[in-house]
Amino acid sequence: MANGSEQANLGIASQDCGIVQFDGWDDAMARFEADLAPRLGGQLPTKVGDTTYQDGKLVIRIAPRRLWLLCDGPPPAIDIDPELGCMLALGEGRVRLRLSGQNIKHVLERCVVVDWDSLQEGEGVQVGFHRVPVLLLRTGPFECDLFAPRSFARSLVEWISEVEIGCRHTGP
Amino acid sequence: MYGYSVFSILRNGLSGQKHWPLAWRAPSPKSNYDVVIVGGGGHGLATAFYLAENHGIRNIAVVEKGYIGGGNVGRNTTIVRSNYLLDGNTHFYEFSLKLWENLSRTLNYNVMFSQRGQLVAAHSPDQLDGFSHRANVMRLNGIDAEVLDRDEVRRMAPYFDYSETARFPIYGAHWQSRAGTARHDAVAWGYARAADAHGVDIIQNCEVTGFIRQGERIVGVETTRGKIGAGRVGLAVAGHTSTLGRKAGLELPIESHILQAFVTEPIKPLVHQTVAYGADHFYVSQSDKGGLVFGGALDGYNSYAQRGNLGIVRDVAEAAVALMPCISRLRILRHWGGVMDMTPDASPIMCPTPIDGLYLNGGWCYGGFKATPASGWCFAHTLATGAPHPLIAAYGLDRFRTGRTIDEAGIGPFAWLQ
Amino acid sequence: MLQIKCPCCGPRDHDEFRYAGDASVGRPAHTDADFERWYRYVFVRENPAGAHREYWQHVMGCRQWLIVERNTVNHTILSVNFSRGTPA
Amino acid sequence: MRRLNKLGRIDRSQPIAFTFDGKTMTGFRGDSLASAMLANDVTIVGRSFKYHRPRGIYSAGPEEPNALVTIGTGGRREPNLPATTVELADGLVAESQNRWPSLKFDVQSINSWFSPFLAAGFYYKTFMGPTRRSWMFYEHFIRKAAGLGRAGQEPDPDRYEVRHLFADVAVVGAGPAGLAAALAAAEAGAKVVLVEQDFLAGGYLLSEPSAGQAGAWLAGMLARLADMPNVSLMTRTIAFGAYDGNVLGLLERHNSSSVDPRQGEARQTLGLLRAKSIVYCTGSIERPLTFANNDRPGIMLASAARTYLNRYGVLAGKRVLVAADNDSAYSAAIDLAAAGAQVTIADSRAQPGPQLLEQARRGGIAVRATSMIAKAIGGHNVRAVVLIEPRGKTTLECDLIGVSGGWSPTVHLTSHLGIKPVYREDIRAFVPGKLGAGQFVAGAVTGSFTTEAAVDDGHRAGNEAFAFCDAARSSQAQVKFDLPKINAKLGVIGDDGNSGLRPKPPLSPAFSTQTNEGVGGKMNLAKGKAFVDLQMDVTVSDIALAHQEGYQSVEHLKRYTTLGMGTDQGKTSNFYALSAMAGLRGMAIPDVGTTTFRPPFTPVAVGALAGLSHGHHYKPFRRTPMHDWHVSNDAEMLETGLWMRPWFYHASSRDVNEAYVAEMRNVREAAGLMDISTLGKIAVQGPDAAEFLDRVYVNGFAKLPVGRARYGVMLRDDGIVFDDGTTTRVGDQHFFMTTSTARAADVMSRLEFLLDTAWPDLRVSVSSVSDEWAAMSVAGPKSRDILAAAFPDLDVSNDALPHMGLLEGRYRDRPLRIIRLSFSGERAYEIYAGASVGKEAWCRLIDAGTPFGLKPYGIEALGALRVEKGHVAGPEIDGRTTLDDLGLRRMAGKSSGFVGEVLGRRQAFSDPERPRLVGLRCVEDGRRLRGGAILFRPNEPVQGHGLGRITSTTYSPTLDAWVGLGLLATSAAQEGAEFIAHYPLKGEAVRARVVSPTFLDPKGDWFHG
Repeated sequence: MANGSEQANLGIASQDCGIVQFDGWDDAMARFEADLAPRLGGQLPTKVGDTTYQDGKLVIRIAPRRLWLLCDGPPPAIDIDPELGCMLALGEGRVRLRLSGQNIKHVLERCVVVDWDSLQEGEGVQVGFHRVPVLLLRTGPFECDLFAPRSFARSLVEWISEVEIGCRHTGP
Repeated sequence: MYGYSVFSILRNGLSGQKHWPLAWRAPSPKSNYDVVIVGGGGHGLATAFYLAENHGIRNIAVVEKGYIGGGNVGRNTTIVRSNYLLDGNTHFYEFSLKLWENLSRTLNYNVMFSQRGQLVAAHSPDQLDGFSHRANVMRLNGIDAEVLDRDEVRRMAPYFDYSETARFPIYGAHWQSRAGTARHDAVAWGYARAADAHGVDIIQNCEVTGFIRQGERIVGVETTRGKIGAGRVGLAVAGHTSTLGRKAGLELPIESHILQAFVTEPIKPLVHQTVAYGADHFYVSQSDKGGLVFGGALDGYNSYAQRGNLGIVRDVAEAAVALMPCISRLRILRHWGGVMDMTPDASPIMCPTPIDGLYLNGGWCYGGFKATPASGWCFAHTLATGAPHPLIAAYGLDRFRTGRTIDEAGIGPFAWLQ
Repeated sequence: MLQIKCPCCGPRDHDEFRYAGDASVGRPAHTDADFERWYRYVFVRENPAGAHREYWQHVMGCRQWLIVERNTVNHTILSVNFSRGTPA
Repeated sequence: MRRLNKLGRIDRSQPIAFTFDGKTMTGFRGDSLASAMLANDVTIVGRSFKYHRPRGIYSAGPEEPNALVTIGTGGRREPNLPATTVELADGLVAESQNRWPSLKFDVQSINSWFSPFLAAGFYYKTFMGPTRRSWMFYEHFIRKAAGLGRAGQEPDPDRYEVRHLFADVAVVGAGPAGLAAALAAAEAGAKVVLVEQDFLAGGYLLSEPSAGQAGAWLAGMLARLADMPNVSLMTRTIAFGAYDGNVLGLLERHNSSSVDPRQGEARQTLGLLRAKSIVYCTGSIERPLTFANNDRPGIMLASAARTYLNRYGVLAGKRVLVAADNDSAYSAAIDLAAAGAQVTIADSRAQPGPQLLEQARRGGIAVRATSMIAKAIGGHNVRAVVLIEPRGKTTLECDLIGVSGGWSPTVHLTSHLGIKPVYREDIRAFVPGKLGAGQFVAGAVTGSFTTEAAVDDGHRAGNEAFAFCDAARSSQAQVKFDLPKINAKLGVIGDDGNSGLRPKPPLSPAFSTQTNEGVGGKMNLAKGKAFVDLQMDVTVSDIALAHQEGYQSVEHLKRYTTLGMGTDQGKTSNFYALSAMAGLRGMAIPDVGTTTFRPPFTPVAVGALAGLSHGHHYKPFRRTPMHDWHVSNDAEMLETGLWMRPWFYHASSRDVNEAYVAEMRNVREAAGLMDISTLGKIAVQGPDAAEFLDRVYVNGFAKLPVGRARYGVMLRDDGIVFDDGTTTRVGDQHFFMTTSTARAADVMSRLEFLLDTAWPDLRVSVSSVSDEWAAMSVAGPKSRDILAAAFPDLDVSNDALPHMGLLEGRYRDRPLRIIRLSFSGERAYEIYAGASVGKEAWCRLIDAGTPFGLKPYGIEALGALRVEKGHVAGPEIDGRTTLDDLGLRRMAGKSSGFVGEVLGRRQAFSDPERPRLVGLRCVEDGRRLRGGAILFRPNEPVQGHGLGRITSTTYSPTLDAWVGLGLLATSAAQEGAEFIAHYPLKGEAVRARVVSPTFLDPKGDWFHG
């Protein structure tokens, strides 16, 4: 039980994040994935929301035929055979909000419809946050990254801060 | 008809209420009527009344599967207005409003039509321009309309959020002073009683299960209480038009959707007009009993369930507090849902159908209550003469083929877009 | 809240989805110039009180268009499939 | 004082001060407001809704119809709270309601004198004349008289939150059944949320003597549950509604220890609990009895009297009459007698069981069989009671009447999803119908009223609920555990050997045994009102009148008499009303039906449902990358959709009308810079991208060369114009589409729809890139110079970057696209820079452009510039206009196959009366055009919808004239024709001439050069 505000704080850091999106064509998925996998470190995540982390490359499956490569630095140059799929750089449109703190569950349950207890570390979930689509990636027992559209990011941070005020009273 | 008046109240008060007769009889269906109206809601009952009153047709049955007034006439937020923009709607709704203004006395039943005015807030200069356009059209068609500035709105509704933190600031409002509210159940009961007095048979717990045909023509209905022959059959079963239409062989451009309504605990007078938010779906008035009655958007998916979901409840509550922060502490007593016929252009369908002997009144979307008197009036005309009343000329079923749709909101097909 | 079990995101509140109505009406081919078929596709609705095939898009999630079979009387969801690969 | 110095679950060491109607009183920690008021001898708590009769405390729970009070002061006032559910807190301020000037003397109690004329539905029968607006006059007074509490107009100062919860098994109600169900499911391994409306768990066990076996069992269960990490017990939490998908709406109350929440603390939190399965253990509610003056203070449910005694140590009366038709009330009588009251039982049954009688005798209680109350006597508190018995009438003095008409299972939540409750003749009560998948019931709600049965039932339901949500684990191990046993000694032993909660079925329907006021028109036995719905002041004779007038369906009855419409939703009145109507109609109760139970179970504050989503948090703001620049450069910001956009800049003028003209003029004379980041942007990629665009746009894109842009129009399937924008081919298989700000999300979703459902064979990927790019437009004769100065590395010459050309580059190591497009008619460029460096790019253009006269402009000027150029936008693309209407038909030159083509040729679309786009020019000096004006021919009668309307206008500094776009009947829209633009709101009628909508530079030399 946290007692008061000093313990019950939540860290929010905001940073840019490179994202490269890969889309495969419906009728060429097997070849597309076989082609792409080695270049993204080996295995590709199979289920939507799953991630792989290999060779410093974090890959998450965003949709059945869509993968995102998340990278802190400049994205690697990867060419896709147009017969198999396409790629698109999405590094500018989203802000990566890193949330951490003992209170994270209590903050999140006031932000998103996500069962934090059953979300594994390294698992991502795309969900509405104040009617804005975000990607929530659990990165630790008390940490997650929220990928939020840049135009909404400030409002969402304000919301998180507002929610966090209340959490100081209830504690985790 | 046993007259209702202050004198009859005094007389009954002194004699243990024993003189009050049945408000309407409970007859068994006859084998044949000149007109059978399917659906004992506001529209069906009003149609029966005006058929008798205006056209002298007395041999009428209204058949209702449950109890009269159990559909949308008894589930709505009771707002009556005539602020329509498009030709085809404007005069129809204004005619309806004029009938409302005399309705209690027409029916000798107090429907409590209260012309407290309707205020629709505008939250941008563009929206205010749109309201001005609408008000201009209304005025040019002889309907009262005004556009208010922010200060005028503030005098009228001091409880709106005029603060710096209001998410959607108030720029002004559309105002129709003759708009108002009515006691919804009383409308159904008043029409029923008045129709009954003209000899109309109101037959409850009588569900139509099919139609009787003679060649191509429909000549009656099959019901859970037996077959009933009819010179003409009028359908007025909004919410379930598709289901009955299908039994008759009609293919219709209608989806059924849920619209929720809410009522708070009764409080002393707070909201003196009917009020609508311009930035989202929220409209409210205060009933004479004191409860705030309000509503919002459709639940958003086809449904016949007569109950709504929590998502819209929250949306409506959010909009309510955003517009009038003092509503926050008031508590919701009940929320419920009605089944709406939604048409591709959100305007009603009222016309003779391609099937001989069958007439359709439906597709009222979420605007049926205010239309009740005019709908009954015009549908009665249509049933009596076989041809649409001029005021409903635009409400034909063929308009989707021809492109003469009446899309006030400009959203296009279908209800889930609205 | 309806709980729609997205085939790739799991059960979610329906307000994460965008609704698009009846999925049983077949869309005419884009080159089809037949008025009647387009009229029926755009306007005519079966609107059943009972099982209803309908389109939902998971806009807050994977953005896939789904075909949901749902009872319109009691809101029970009978099946959820990707629109892609589901026979009409 | 009625407070005893023993008994109860209150902490006598912690006194709590509160006030009622200004009088300071003291209660204890663990009190409800009602128990504390009773302890302080408060008998009258409020005045009734219609007749203003004095009312006291009737129950000890959320079913309370009478004891409604207003809590708090100022913005924190909350009217209509049942004192029985308010937890006592330090400094709590309570006020009685619906009385003036005082509770003891209330002017409107005169209504009682007029009551013969105020029967059900009287208002439908009068107030109709003399004029048609008379109702408005009467209504004024009726409204003032109606309503209970008063609401403030100030904003609610308190905070509410909404949170999302998950459980394997949710259990509603922490009585014996709920506790057992929770433990069973938790022992099996489920994540359990156990919800209890009270501030203590235990349900009816709390009303048992606390020192007894019930207390021990309860303590044991709570200790076990507290040790389990997978169990969350939420007290002070009401499950107010059951919704589809096994979602429960919960309302948590927080302010237990203090009246006002601390800074930042939520007063209430709405919980949305998504459970795999739910066990409803919602218990039952005791039914009242109906007799004359059955509403007098001092009359309460027998179980409530017992609760006040055993839970709160308050003996509510010293001379008590318990009237009942069942066994359960005996336990109340016995406990009250044991606490020192003189108790008489009036049992309507002829032969109460011998064991019951023996128990009563041992408790020193007189039992009168075949005895019913005819009438209560007393005004502000009951003083005596008149009983009718076979021997005749008897009057007994008493100061408390405990009534029990049996028990109604609390079926509300189980009915919320449209599952009709089912009537069981054997217990004369409704029980839940067959529930949907994953929903279970246990305990008294099922109609089995013994504590042991509740525990066993809860255990079973808990296991079943777990099995449902986790079939795999459940089949492996049906966990056995030793549920603490609760034996049959609890409460009073009835003759069947079961514990005391079981009501014996009444001998005949409740209404006929206990109704002395006219059923079927037979009045009399006793004068005085017999209430069915205490809160709404509905009497037995109101029900009879409704029946007499034909309002006989249950719903008609409810609506005509207002029965069950109060804040208690008729929790104590529904059953009686139903059985009364059944009796009047000569029907069985199930044939009469039951009303629909609607959420919420108890009232929920609107603010709690809204949570934090109000004020500026109501909807999130969308901000462009340049937002802060606009704000710090004194832009007047305006909301469009959720976006914040500069409307105009105060540097141009403080007044919008002057500002936009200045900004326009600057664009035409030098150059302007506009933030257009809000445009929708979509990447369309893939081998079939061009084919795809050919289908969605009316015009062709397949032949668009790489590096070129094209304006495109999309239709809806019904042939109405959907949206417009430009699409640029940035690669052979890669297009960059822009949409209008308003339609961005709809267009995106529509494209995905077509690909997923209609044309899955097309190899096309669409992605929203709206947020990827900061977008700005430089427009004006100096725009090229400015661009060259800002990006000296790029060749922006007319040859390298012609109109509709594309130039790609890098800016600050981010992608940069410059597309030469013009909305204003000027030479203009749209610059797309990576959003993360958008503000820098903007500033760079400002810096480079200032020497050339570059100034920012807002959307007011943008709109005006496009009107001058004759470009259609939102006011024209209003969801009702076609290609022809907007003069865009020539774009659809393709052979076939675009969305909306077929229905876009519907018959009415070529009607000669159909309005189409025209330009309009004001021809009166010193006057102006206005959007929303209606167009009539000169000398034509000014009525109706006119021949058209003005959609958009602007003052044109170039032409020094007011110009506008309009939609005007095709047959009338000849260039040169004059019309009068009527604007009745301002009483204006202004002459305007039809001209080409392209007011400036018809050949396009400006933007091509």
